[in-house]
Amino acid sequence: MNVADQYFPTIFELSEPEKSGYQLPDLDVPVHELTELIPSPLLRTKPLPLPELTEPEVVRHYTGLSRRNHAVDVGFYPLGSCTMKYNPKVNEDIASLPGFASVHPYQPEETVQGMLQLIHSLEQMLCEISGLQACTLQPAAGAHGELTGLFIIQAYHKDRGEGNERTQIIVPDSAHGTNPASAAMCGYEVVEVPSDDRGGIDVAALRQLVGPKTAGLMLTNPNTLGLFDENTQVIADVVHEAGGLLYYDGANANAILGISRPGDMGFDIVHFNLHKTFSTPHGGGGPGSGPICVSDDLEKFLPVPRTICTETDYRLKYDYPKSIGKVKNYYGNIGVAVRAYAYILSMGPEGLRRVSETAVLNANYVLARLKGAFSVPFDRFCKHEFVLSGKKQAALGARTIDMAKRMLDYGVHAPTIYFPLVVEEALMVEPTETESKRTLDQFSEIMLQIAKEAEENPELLQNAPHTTVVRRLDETKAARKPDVRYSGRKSDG
Amino acid sequence: MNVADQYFPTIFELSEPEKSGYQLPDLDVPVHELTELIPSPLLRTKPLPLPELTEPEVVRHYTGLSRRNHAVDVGFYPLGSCTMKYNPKVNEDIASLPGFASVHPYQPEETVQGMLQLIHSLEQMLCEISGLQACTLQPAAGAHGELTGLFIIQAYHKDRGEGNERTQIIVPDSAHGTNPASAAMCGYEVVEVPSDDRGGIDVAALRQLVGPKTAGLMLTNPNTLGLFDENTQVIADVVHEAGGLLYYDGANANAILGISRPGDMGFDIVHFNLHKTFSTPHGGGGPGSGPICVSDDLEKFLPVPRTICTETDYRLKYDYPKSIGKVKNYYGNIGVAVRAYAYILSMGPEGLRRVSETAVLNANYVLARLKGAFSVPFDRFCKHEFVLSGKKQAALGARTIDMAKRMLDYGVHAPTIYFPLVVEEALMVEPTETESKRTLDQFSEIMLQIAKEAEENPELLQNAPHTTVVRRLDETKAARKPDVRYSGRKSDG
Amino acid sequence: MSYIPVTSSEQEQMLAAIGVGSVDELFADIPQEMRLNRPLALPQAMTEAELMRHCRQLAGQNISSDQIVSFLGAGLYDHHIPAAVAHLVGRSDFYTAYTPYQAEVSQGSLQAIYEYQTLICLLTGMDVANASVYDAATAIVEAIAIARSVTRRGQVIFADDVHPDHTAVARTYSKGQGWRVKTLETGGGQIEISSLEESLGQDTAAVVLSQPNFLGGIIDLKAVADVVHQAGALLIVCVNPVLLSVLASPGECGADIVVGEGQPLGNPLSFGGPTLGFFAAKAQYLRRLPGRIVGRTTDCDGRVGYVLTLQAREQHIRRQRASSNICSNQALNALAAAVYLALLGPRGLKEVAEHSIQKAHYLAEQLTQKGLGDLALAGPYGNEFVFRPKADLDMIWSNSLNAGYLPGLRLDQVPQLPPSLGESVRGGLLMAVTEKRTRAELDGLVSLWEELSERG
Amino acid sequence: MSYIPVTSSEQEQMLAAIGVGSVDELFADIPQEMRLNRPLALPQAMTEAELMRHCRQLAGQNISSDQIVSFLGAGLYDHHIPAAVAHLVGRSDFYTAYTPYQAEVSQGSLQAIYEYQTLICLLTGMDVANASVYDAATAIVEAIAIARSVTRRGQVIFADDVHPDHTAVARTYSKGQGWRVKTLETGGGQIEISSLEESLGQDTAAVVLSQPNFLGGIIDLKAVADVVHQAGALLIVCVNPVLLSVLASPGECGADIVVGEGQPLGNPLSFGGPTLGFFAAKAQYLRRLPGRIVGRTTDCDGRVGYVLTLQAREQHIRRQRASSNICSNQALNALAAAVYLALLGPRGLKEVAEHSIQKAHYLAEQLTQKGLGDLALAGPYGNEFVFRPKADLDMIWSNSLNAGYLPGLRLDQVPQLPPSLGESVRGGLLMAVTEKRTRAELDGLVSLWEELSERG
Ligand SMILES: Cc1ncc(COP(=O)(O)O)c(C=O)c1O
Ligand SMILES: Cc1ncc(COP(=O)(O)O)c(C=O)c1O
Repeated sequence: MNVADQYFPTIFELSEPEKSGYQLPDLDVPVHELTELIPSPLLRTKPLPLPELTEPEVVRHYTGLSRRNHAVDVGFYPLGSCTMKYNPKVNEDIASLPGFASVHPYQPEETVQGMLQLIHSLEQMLCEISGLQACTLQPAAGAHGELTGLFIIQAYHKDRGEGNERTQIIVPDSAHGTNPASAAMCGYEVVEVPSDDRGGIDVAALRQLVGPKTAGLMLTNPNTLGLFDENTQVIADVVHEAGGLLYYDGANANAILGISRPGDMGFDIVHFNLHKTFSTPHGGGGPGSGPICVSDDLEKFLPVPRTICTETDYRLKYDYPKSIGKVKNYYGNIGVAVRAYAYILSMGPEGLRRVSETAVLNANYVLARLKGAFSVPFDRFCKHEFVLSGKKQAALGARTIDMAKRMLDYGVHAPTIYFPLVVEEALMVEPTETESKRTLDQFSEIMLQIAKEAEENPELLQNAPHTTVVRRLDETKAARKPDVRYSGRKSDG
Repeated sequence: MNVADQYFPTIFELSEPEKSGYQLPDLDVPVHELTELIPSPLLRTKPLPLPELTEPEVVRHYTGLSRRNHAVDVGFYPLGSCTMKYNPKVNEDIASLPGFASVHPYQPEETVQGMLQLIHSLEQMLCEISGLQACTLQPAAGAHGELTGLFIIQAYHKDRGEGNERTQIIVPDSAHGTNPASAAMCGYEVVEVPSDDRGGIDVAALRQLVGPKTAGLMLTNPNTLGLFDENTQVIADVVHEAGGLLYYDGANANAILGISRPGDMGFDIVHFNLHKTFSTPHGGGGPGSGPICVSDDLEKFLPVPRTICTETDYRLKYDYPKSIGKVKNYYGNIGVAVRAYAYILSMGPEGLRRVSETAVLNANYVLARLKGAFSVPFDRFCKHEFVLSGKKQAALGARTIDMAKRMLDYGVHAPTIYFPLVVEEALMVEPTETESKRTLDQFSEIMLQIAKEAEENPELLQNAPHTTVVRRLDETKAARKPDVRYSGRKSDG
Repeated sequence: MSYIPVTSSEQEQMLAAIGVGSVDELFADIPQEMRLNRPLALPQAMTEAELMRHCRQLAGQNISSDQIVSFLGAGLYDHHIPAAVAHLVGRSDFYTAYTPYQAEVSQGSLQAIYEYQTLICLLTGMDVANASVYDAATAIVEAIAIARSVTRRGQVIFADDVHPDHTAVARTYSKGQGWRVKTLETGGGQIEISSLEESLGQDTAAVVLSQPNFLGGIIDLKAVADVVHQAGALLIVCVNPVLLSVLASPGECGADIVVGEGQPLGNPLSFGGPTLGFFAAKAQYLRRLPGRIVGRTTDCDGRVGYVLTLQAREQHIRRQRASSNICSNQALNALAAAVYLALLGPRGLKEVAEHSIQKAHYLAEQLTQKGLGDLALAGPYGNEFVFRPKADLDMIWSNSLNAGYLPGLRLDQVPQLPPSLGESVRGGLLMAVTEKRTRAELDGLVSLWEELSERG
Repeated sequence: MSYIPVTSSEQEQMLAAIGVGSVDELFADIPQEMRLNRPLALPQAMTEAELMRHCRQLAGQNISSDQIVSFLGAGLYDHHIPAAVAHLVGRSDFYTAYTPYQAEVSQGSLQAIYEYQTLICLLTGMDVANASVYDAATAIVEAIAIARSVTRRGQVIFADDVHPDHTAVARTYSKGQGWRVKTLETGGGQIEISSLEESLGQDTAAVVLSQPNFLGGIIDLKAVADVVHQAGALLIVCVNPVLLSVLASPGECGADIVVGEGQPLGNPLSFGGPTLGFFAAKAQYLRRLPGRIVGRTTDCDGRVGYVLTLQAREQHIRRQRASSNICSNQALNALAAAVYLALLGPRGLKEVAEHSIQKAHYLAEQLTQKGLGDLALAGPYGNEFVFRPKADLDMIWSNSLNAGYLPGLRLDQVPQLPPSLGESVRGGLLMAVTEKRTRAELDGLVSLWEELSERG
């Protein structure tokens, strides 16, 4: 009998009629029958079938669930492309100050001057970091930033009278899935450009692809292989000469803070993932925040409202006739922005540079330690992350998924796997700068141990994980017979 | 390789020179050499050998440690005599309001009127609950309350000119260890009175023991067997007639809120454990708070300062010539008192009564379910807790300690064991009112299962626990060769 | 640097292991022209204490909802959030986790999302729900994407009383994605079946309605669904989740996709974000849902467990053919919503709705009975209504603010309010009341306004 | 009732299982005369929202240290507490645990205490430490108990510059326990060896000193220990733990038992409690220590683990022969202290001490150089000193408060200040400065006082 073996009941199974974890004071105004206020056909007839629990039960349920999670505060989380860095505690405290957390977006501007100042300052700081000229915090995440950027690209071409011709967005084959998905969502045709043997864009192929249909190119730089594209300048020139715009997916900005700026590389639009580079927590999947910065030329297309600083105060301004409009309710995920603002202030210019230097140092160190045991698709220094191929081990019967699951037994999270698609059996490792050498060494040793296990006992890996609260889960079954809401069956999965 | 098997390094082993998780702004005043300010012989010569870590490392260390704990928020915690009830979250929020948490005890009274009002109100509420007339929040915990009460008993007798004669405190053999320890600490001779076959004080024996030497009697009621002493009235009369005072150890007050009051039972002094009955968290061992309430006659002996309410405001008053003086710095564990105050207000009079009714219901329910399998020393309805004897199982080779350890495998905390001393192989179970029937049923089934295991496979219990992060620890070794501070040896215990 | 644990001597060792002499060498692939050869022009680093002081000061320049008696709603509502919500959502085991890609060490997040999905289904009366999208507005455009792909049609009818921000977002997307928004005029009242029928056409992919509408009015959905379906379109309804505890569920009413703003369920206002968009649909659209979905399955030993499922819909697998580009969502806000619902239960949520509704009606009655103005709309409403004061709005507004009241949303200052709607509510204040408002506060506002109208 | 999860129908089932008809029957053993036959006269239950509102209002009637520039110290200091402390101590896995009686499921608390004990040893330069006692005052009386039992003597010498609360507590205990307090007059300055020698007698069990003393003065401990030991007594020193980062460690100086108030290590002021008393001693006293001690051991498989150890000293085993009656201690405050020390490390703690000291000296210099008064004592001090303003104290006091300064502790209002000490500091203000005070704040106070003295 193992605690780990115990079924962890759903909240629905803990329900008991009559219970509640909440109480209201007696209603102190004269009461009408609800049907006097709202015609009964509009009213609910059946009782709402929510679970009924008291506060102690709810607290124990969610506390118990939380302990069934890995997290940055619990252990190493080298998930490539996700920048799982430490989330400073003071930023959480700041974001929960009532003056930030309990403020309504429609309050009169004079009652939210601190908030507007913060937004305006953060926008300016992001401009400085990106090397671009104007910023909006409205997009809710990276993918949303991409979409917003693409709307702007559309608006730009339309404004120049080329709206109908420029129908293609070029995306490298190593790109994150959101890039082509955003382009498609925006009605663009997605044109894929292959990688060259240095892991960058194949410039010759790119030259073939650009033309009057080219609306723009989306690039992550360093790209998802963790490599800075050595031809960035050429690529920018080729696209610009063809009349396209350059979009910078800033998911990997943790490699370049204070070192190189997308604007200086030639990009026209940049999104940042505040929930990666700027240390805001991922929340188990969100919320994120994906502000975008654009060049002077594109400023007029930014979503409204914009936050402006007049001589006397801060204001929200809607009057931008060429704006693409709104992409989100209200003004964006401001609570996330507050944390990023605090982070930038706590790091300062030197600190941010040290972030990137250390992120890159850490990644190269782990790469150097693992090189011998795993296949390395591109033999270059990486930036803040690197991609290994598990093909050697796969040939022995231990696929990347098996190695990933085995890592869980050792108490670390697995790297991102099977991405980017251009690398066979990919393992994408991003240590971040907030990990100590000690942790990097431990991780390296675990990886080397697993490589050894793959040689000596691949079944051990195929059957991993062995020590987690559940063992390897049947994803095929989950997808084939989807059970996506609890329907009263106890524990038969 | 199991995560649970991994050695969890001490914070000292994570240290690396140069690191720090803290930064100060540059010093903005003119700086002197420290030796100019403080003569160098008074200064430290060797560097302070504290560990050096960054914030992410510290956070991960303590987060990891926390997940190696059982706790009320994690699971059932039926530790008898400890009243491990749920600790409402709102009370934590209230206690951390800066107006409570960041207030200095020596601030001028006009700057802490809210604090003083809270203290005064809580004292009054505790008086009402105890049925006594005056209260102090100064004692830091139950044992400290006992000591304070005993100082008052001393002062009382001295004031009546009997200070030298009354040298004995009577304590039942079922009493908690703090009772005799407090009495001894106060210079009293401890006289033990045996229990009778109903689990109460043997009144005949008591009559023999009282006399001119009797300073007082300390009683927990319901006592540590979870039984209300049916002879309370007689006991009170006997002690009072002999000139002694009656002290009520309120550790078990969770059984009597709004139902019966120690003052009405005849007690002269009561302490409450706010960290038991009044829902303040135990903090892994403390802080607690042990306010005492006393009768009119004894009020003049209470520690100073006392919080008084004048016509216009609240004040701290020191001028009580007969006061025993101070028992603690400042005014007590006020942060704990704030939570208890919030708790009483959130429960109200009916709520508090329901607390005790349900605590007693829950205990009797579990007792009823377990009666068949375990030996029950006193066949009576219990109050908020009950004591089983594991002697049947011990005879089979599974001692109470073995059963307790086995419970850990099932994810519940063990009851208090080997206490009270009057019951062989005691198991003292206190469910509290904040547990659901579902949890009580699960616990009962676990206990029954263990009773079965004791019959079928006592070794399983002797070797328990099997699934915890460490297995049964060697306490003898710990006591024989005490290692009470880390001295650099890595993992050789 | 307190967040960077690599010391200089470790750095040396690491460089040696890598085989370079300096960190700079690792950046050799970034051409010199692209380097920033100066420090970033940002404020110098602040210590924690300085930062806290600075941010406290900024926060202090905002009036929070604890400091003012607020009647602002318009999509986000100042309900009481039980203390336990922040304590649980604030466990870093939850908030410092990423998307649960490695299911075996993410059962906490996964089970919590599975339960959240179920709660949303129960609340909306729908069959399936996803793990959240950014907000109500983007939920609507995601719903429209489904409708467009199901119907292969290109026009979407928006009632003019849908939240103007939602409609504005939809317009942005429609331009980018090449579909058309058509406005259905309601004047803020019920959907007239005849005009709905007129609007519906061969190319109508969906009809988007709001329940209650932006002006607080409660509309009769049941009448609508059949008409929409007969025209071959989908009915998309954007709902206030708290009011669903008293209103007929949109599922019952025949909606195909139900979305909404989840903020009222235990999430702070946060100046408008992060909140969450919830997304529920009929079972047949499961494989078209945007974003993440958690499913229940078993492990190799038969234990129940949870995984991200149906990922073939998502961008990281399907790329340009994905059902949406969404990747990060609003997981932590969804968790807060789940905890909130678990704490309140059916009775608690119903009481919140009823108290809010009763108090709103009390306020409206008081204001009108005292002759201070009238309600702009005649139909039934929930906890929000449009009041047209007799007295000068500017005067009332500034005096109320000074007296510690934020009396609602001035509709004359809402950008992008559809003209058809603007007409009927000219000079109106959109006033929301939650269970937090006490009778004393309501009476206080009424007497203040009485005083002001006597004076002015 | 949101904290009581037993429903009425479950109650029925449970009563049936017990075999009674009502809950009341379970209370049959409480005689009718002892029953309370009315509801408790307490305020009616408040809901969470009402409670929060009420408590916010009470809290709002206190001026917190964020709202005023405070120079109050006198044993408790307003140092900056890193945000991470509250986050970690606020994990309910820690704070809702009891004393770690079942070691195997309490390794978190146990290891944390073991580390805390080690940190206290390192800080004080002593061999062993316990898991905490209530506060510095009770730590002193516990130390005295050891000294009395080791020496079998009955008199204890207290320097008159020990914190008056500590001395007051000792007097209470001494009366109860039958030992005698003798005062050593210092006038707030150094311990004069000759007068110490005179005081020491055949019956002196211990000498209790404070470093720094109550008036902020730093004393020379080294000179003292030998004299005390020669007289066969123990030296007990009560220290400020933050200043130990710059001062010679009491262990080095020959102290036998070192105690102190742990609040300055990461614990909030909390109106004086809960804080913690730390307790460290020479190795030979290990088995006499009061309260809990955690030891490191191994499990049956050889894994390292931690347990409560040497419990034979404690009341639940030894009862009236226990080394102390203490049971609950201040575990969570000790945890906060450990987290604080782990975050700051040696450099951080030293900087906190140095900044506090430098700023205190700057303030003292400014005040004296501007001719606003003088320091009452000539000796070295740390971050606290007694300033005697030339101007009228009442006038300065009330004006400073009005201007947002809490200028320190008025020594004329300290109850129980020993007369020998009172004399030398008559009319003085005990002013403490921490690293939190900025130069602008210090200068602000100085200019305010300049203004006042010009005016008055
Ligand atoms: C390279 C890249 N681009 C875009 C995204 C999408 O960002 P978000 O999840 O914030 O939408 C990610 C997220 O993992 C990414 O790694
Ligand atoms: C019956 C009884 N009395 C006294 C105490 C001592 O209380 P404290 O730990 O608060 O000092 C306890 C604590 O367990 C107890 O159970």
